[in-house]
Amino acid sequence: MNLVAGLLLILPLAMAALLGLFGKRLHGKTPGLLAFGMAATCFGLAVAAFLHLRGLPEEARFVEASFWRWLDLGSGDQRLALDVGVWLDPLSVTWALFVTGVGSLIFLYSISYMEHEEGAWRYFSYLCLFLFSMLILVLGENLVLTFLGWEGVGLCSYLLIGFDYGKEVAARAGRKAFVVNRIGDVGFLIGMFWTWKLYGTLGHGEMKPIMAAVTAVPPLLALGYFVGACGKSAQLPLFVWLPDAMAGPTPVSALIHAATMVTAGIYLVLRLSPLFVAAEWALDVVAWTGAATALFAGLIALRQRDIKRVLAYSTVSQLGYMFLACGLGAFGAAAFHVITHAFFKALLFLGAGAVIHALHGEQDLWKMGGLKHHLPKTARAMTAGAFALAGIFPFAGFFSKDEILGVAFAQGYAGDPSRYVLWGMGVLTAALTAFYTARMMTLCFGGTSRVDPHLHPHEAPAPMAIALQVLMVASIVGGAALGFEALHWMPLHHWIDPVLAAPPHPTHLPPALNWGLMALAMMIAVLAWRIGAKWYGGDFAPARQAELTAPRFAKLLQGRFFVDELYALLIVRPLRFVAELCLEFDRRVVDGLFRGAGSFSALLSTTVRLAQNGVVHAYAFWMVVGAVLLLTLALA
Amino acid sequence: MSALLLLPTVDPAEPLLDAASPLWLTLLKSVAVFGITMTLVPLLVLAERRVSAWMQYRVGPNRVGIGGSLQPMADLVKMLFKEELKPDGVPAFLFTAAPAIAAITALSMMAVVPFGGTLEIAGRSIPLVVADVDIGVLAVLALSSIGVYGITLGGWASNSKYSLLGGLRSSAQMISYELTLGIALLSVLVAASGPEFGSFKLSELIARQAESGIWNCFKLPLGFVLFTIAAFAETNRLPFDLPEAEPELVGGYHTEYSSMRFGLFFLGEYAAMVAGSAVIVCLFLGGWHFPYLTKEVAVGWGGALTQVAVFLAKVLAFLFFFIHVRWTLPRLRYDQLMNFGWKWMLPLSLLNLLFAGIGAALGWF
Amino acid sequence: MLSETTAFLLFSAIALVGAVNVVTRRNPVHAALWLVGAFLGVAGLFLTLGAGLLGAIQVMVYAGAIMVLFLFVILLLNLDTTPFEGLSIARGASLLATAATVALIAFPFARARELRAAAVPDEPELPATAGNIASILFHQYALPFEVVSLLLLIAMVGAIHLARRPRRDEPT
Amino acid sequence: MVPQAWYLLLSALLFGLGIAGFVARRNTLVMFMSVELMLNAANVVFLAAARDHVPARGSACALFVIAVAAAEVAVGLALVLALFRLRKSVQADEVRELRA
Repeated sequence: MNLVAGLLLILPLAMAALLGLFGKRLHGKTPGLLAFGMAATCFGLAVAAFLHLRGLPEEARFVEASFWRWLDLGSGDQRLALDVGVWLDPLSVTWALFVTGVGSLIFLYSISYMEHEEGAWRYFSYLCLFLFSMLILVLGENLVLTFLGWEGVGLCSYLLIGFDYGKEVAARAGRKAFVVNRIGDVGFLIGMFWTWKLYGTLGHGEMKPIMAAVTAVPPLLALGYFVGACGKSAQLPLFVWLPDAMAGPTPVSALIHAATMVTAGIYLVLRLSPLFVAAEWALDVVAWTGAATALFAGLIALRQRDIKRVLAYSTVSQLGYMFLACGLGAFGAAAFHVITHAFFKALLFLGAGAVIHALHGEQDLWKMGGLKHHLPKTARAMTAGAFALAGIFPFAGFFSKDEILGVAFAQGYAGDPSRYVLWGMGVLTAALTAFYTARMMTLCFGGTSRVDPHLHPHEAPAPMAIALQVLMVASIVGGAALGFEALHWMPLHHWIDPVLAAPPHPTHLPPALNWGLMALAMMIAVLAWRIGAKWYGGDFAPARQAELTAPRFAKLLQGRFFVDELYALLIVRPLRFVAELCLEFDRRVVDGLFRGAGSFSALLSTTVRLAQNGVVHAYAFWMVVGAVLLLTLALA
Repeated sequence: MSALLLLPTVDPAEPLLDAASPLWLTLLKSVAVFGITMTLVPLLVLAERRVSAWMQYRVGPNRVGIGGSLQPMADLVKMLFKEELKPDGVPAFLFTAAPAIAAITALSMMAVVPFGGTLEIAGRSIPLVVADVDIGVLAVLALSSIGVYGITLGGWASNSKYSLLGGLRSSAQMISYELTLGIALLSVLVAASGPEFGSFKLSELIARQAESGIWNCFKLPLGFVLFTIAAFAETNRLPFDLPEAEPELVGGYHTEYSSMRFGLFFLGEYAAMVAGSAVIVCLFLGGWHFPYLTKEVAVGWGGALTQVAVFLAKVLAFLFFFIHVRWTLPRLRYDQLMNFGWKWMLPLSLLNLLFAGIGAALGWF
Repeated sequence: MLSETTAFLLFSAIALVGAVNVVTRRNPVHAALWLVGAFLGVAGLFLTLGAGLLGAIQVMVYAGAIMVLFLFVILLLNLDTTPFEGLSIARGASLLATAATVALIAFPFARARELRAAAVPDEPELPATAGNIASILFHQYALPFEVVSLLLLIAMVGAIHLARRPRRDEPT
Repeated sequence: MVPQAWYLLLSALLFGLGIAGFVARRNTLVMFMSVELMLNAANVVFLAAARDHVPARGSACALFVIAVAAAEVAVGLALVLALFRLRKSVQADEVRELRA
């Protein structure tokens, strides 16, 4: 198992180095094929690890493999000893599975997608490096390794967003992602320092019993991690980077900004769920933040014209669902939603990618329409993904989303009225989701074509299509296969729940109420979908007119609540002012000091140089003067 | 240290000269040595002229005295009565001092040369040497190196380019050949001392040759040859008389000299020859030693006088060799002189020193 | 014959007079000759101090070789007597500094009470005979001795290179 | 017995004369001579200081000094020759190529 775990980490890194160093000499599809082969191998290894763990009794389902001692600082109570190693348990293996699984599909898709791009080798090298970082994040034996991976995926995200660094938008978006993530990282670091201070360890293996026994945790400690998670998983108020990150190549959006990296925040919360449970009101913060984000992003998604932005806000919104689940203590449900979301959101992104590919880079929904005739396969696959996203039975999203809403309602039913509000927000978000999904799909595939007549859209080539088909199947059956709470069919929960904290609140509803709620949610979703499809189907003009002559609230939505502008006003401008002050200080005072030192020594040397006048007698004279001084000193 | 280390512990009160010999005795010996040398010089001048005549198959001076025996006297008288010419604008003191330096240093060298062994008389043992100083050989070298000043300064003080060139040549030649001279001398000291340090005293060096009965010229033939050649160069004798080369420099350093100032240069040159021969005899030819003339045989006045006679005979023989060479070999060109000195003499003398060192270490001598 | 005090006074007078004239004579030949005189005086001092070997070497090396070389160079360059350059402020300052140096060096000597009286000398452990000096040179100071030999070699090479007349085809 | 201090004072004087010559004279040859004078003064100190202790050692040190002086003279005179070849003069103040 050590070998499997080690290979799981080494392969991507080696491939990244290989492609990064020698990729330039590889041509055509070679780098992509190599990378895909590696990713598929990694998936196989992850499956092997999964099967191995499955074969173990439930309480012994973990593998700790240390490769070498990394750090050994301090001594006694102050000692911090870290190994470079791997921690395999159901949680990390689950993540590794879908990361490598979805990852390999996206690698496969990328082969075709990037075929004609300049510097595809660089892209695949970054992608491999990303896979490595993600696996380190998930499998790392301790929190510091997790943090290493955390930063690694951040770096790769930055590199990939800015892959087309010639475009200023891309470069700016990469920078923005990097900077916003830093804010979250500070929270993560604070949480880590505090954890070490309290428990003296950061290793997952050592923290397992400690966390099992812990009863009270400073809420701020948990919130520190949560801030980190917010940054990585694009929650309020740190979500602004994710929509902009769509400047990267579409497969990157699918892989990093929908399926895998953004779930790292969820992973962190799940990994440390006992701490969150023990820090009472921290969970509430998580829940409310999640719900607010879900609603907020859902609203924004209503009026986006860029297909990828719609998906991006939808991602933020769905991540909000996951955090809502975490906040409710339904950690298993959160994991469930992460997985189903990975399937259908990757599918949607890849589908959008296929559309964009077919339209030669066109991303504006208003310039699409009627594409189901040109791209029937893509339309079919994306429809499956859209239904899953909208939470329509029996697509994957339905099961996971419904479980979350059920938990919220159950807690309200159990006597906490505020949970009804959360439930309401969730249901509202679900309705919005169905609506904007329908809008997107209709604008894209339905109605009459508004496509530039010079373009001749065509189906995506085989690798892309294969990836789409596989993900379509997963989006359809993935939910039902992994769990249906109402029927007590919960294989994922059985697998993963033992390593998560037990929910602090009741999560079960009476079956009748459960079925009723399910039907209600279903109805709302279908209704919202119908409205959306109706509204935007058929003649396009009224809808466009409505959006263009929007009342104030819709303007707000179009402007994405002007969060970026708000940030610019509140944070960026003051910071810029301070920075300019600092710059002036640096120029005038600091540089002045250094330049002054330089010119002073130059002046000094110019002066002293006069002494070297080439006249031997002057030298002799000064020598004698020196002798006099020395002798005086010696005699004094 | 070696038991042969006869250098006495320095008595700070009387550090300079041998305390055993009272002043009057030293004076007496000085007069004797001076007399001998001053006798030898005119003889040498006469011999030179006669031998050269003989070698060139001509008669030579034969009018003054019997067979020209008083010719040197006549020359002397002539010199004394000639006008003392002094060129314009010369530094008077140096112009006068230069020949004196040449003559004095040459004569002084004789002071450390032992003419014989020790004379045991009236309960007093008198070494037959004016000053048997510890640093004997070194004193010879030192004096010979001072001697060059006479010629160099004479050349410079004459305010004449021929003279100046002569002086220059002289100084360069001296420095070049003094190296060989010194290193050849070192080989003698090494060979004489054996594994332990011996002595700088000439008398001691002679005593060692006498003890072993084998003269140093047989032990160190190469050293002997080198030393002799270097001594020729040091005394400005043909084939090394470039400082006064008549065809090129008229008379070299003594072009501007006349009368007794010239006479002093003349005297100095011949005295240097005598001293050089004496030193060579002491170093390489056993000094006063002669087979069967052992310490037991040579006692009292008779023995001492015999030793002196033997010594003088050797010196005269060597002087004859000097003269013979002069009239045999052509003069070197200046570059030949330098090449020969630096490229042949010096390496060979080093080789000789190496040989002497190895020999001394292995006890060959 | 010659008491030590007399010898000291005589030789130091020679050395000092020689040295003064070295510094003051304008004609370099005269300066060189006075320097020879000073060296001879110092050699005499060495003899007075009981270091006969060194005295002889002093005469041989300094008077016999080094100064001849000097004289050779002076004659070769045929240097004229330079006119007196006059006393500039710089020269005055230099000489003042020199005087200060001498005073500072001499001061402790003159002040040291135990030095002024003739101290009863220890029995000298190793008299300065050639044998003792050689033994010290080749045992205790063997390494410096070798270093000095190297130094001489280097100096020789350097001197040859510097004084060599550059060939026609090479830049000066 | 001449006190050691006398020798030391004498050497100080000789040394001072050497410095004076070095700083005051402009003829490089005379400057070299002055250096020789200083070296000799140092030798006097060596011998005088060693007289009452280990005279042989003082002599050995003085020998080193003499060797160094010989090396210095060889190089120095070669320099003077080279200088003269360039400048037709040996006056130190006419050579200022080394100025910064």
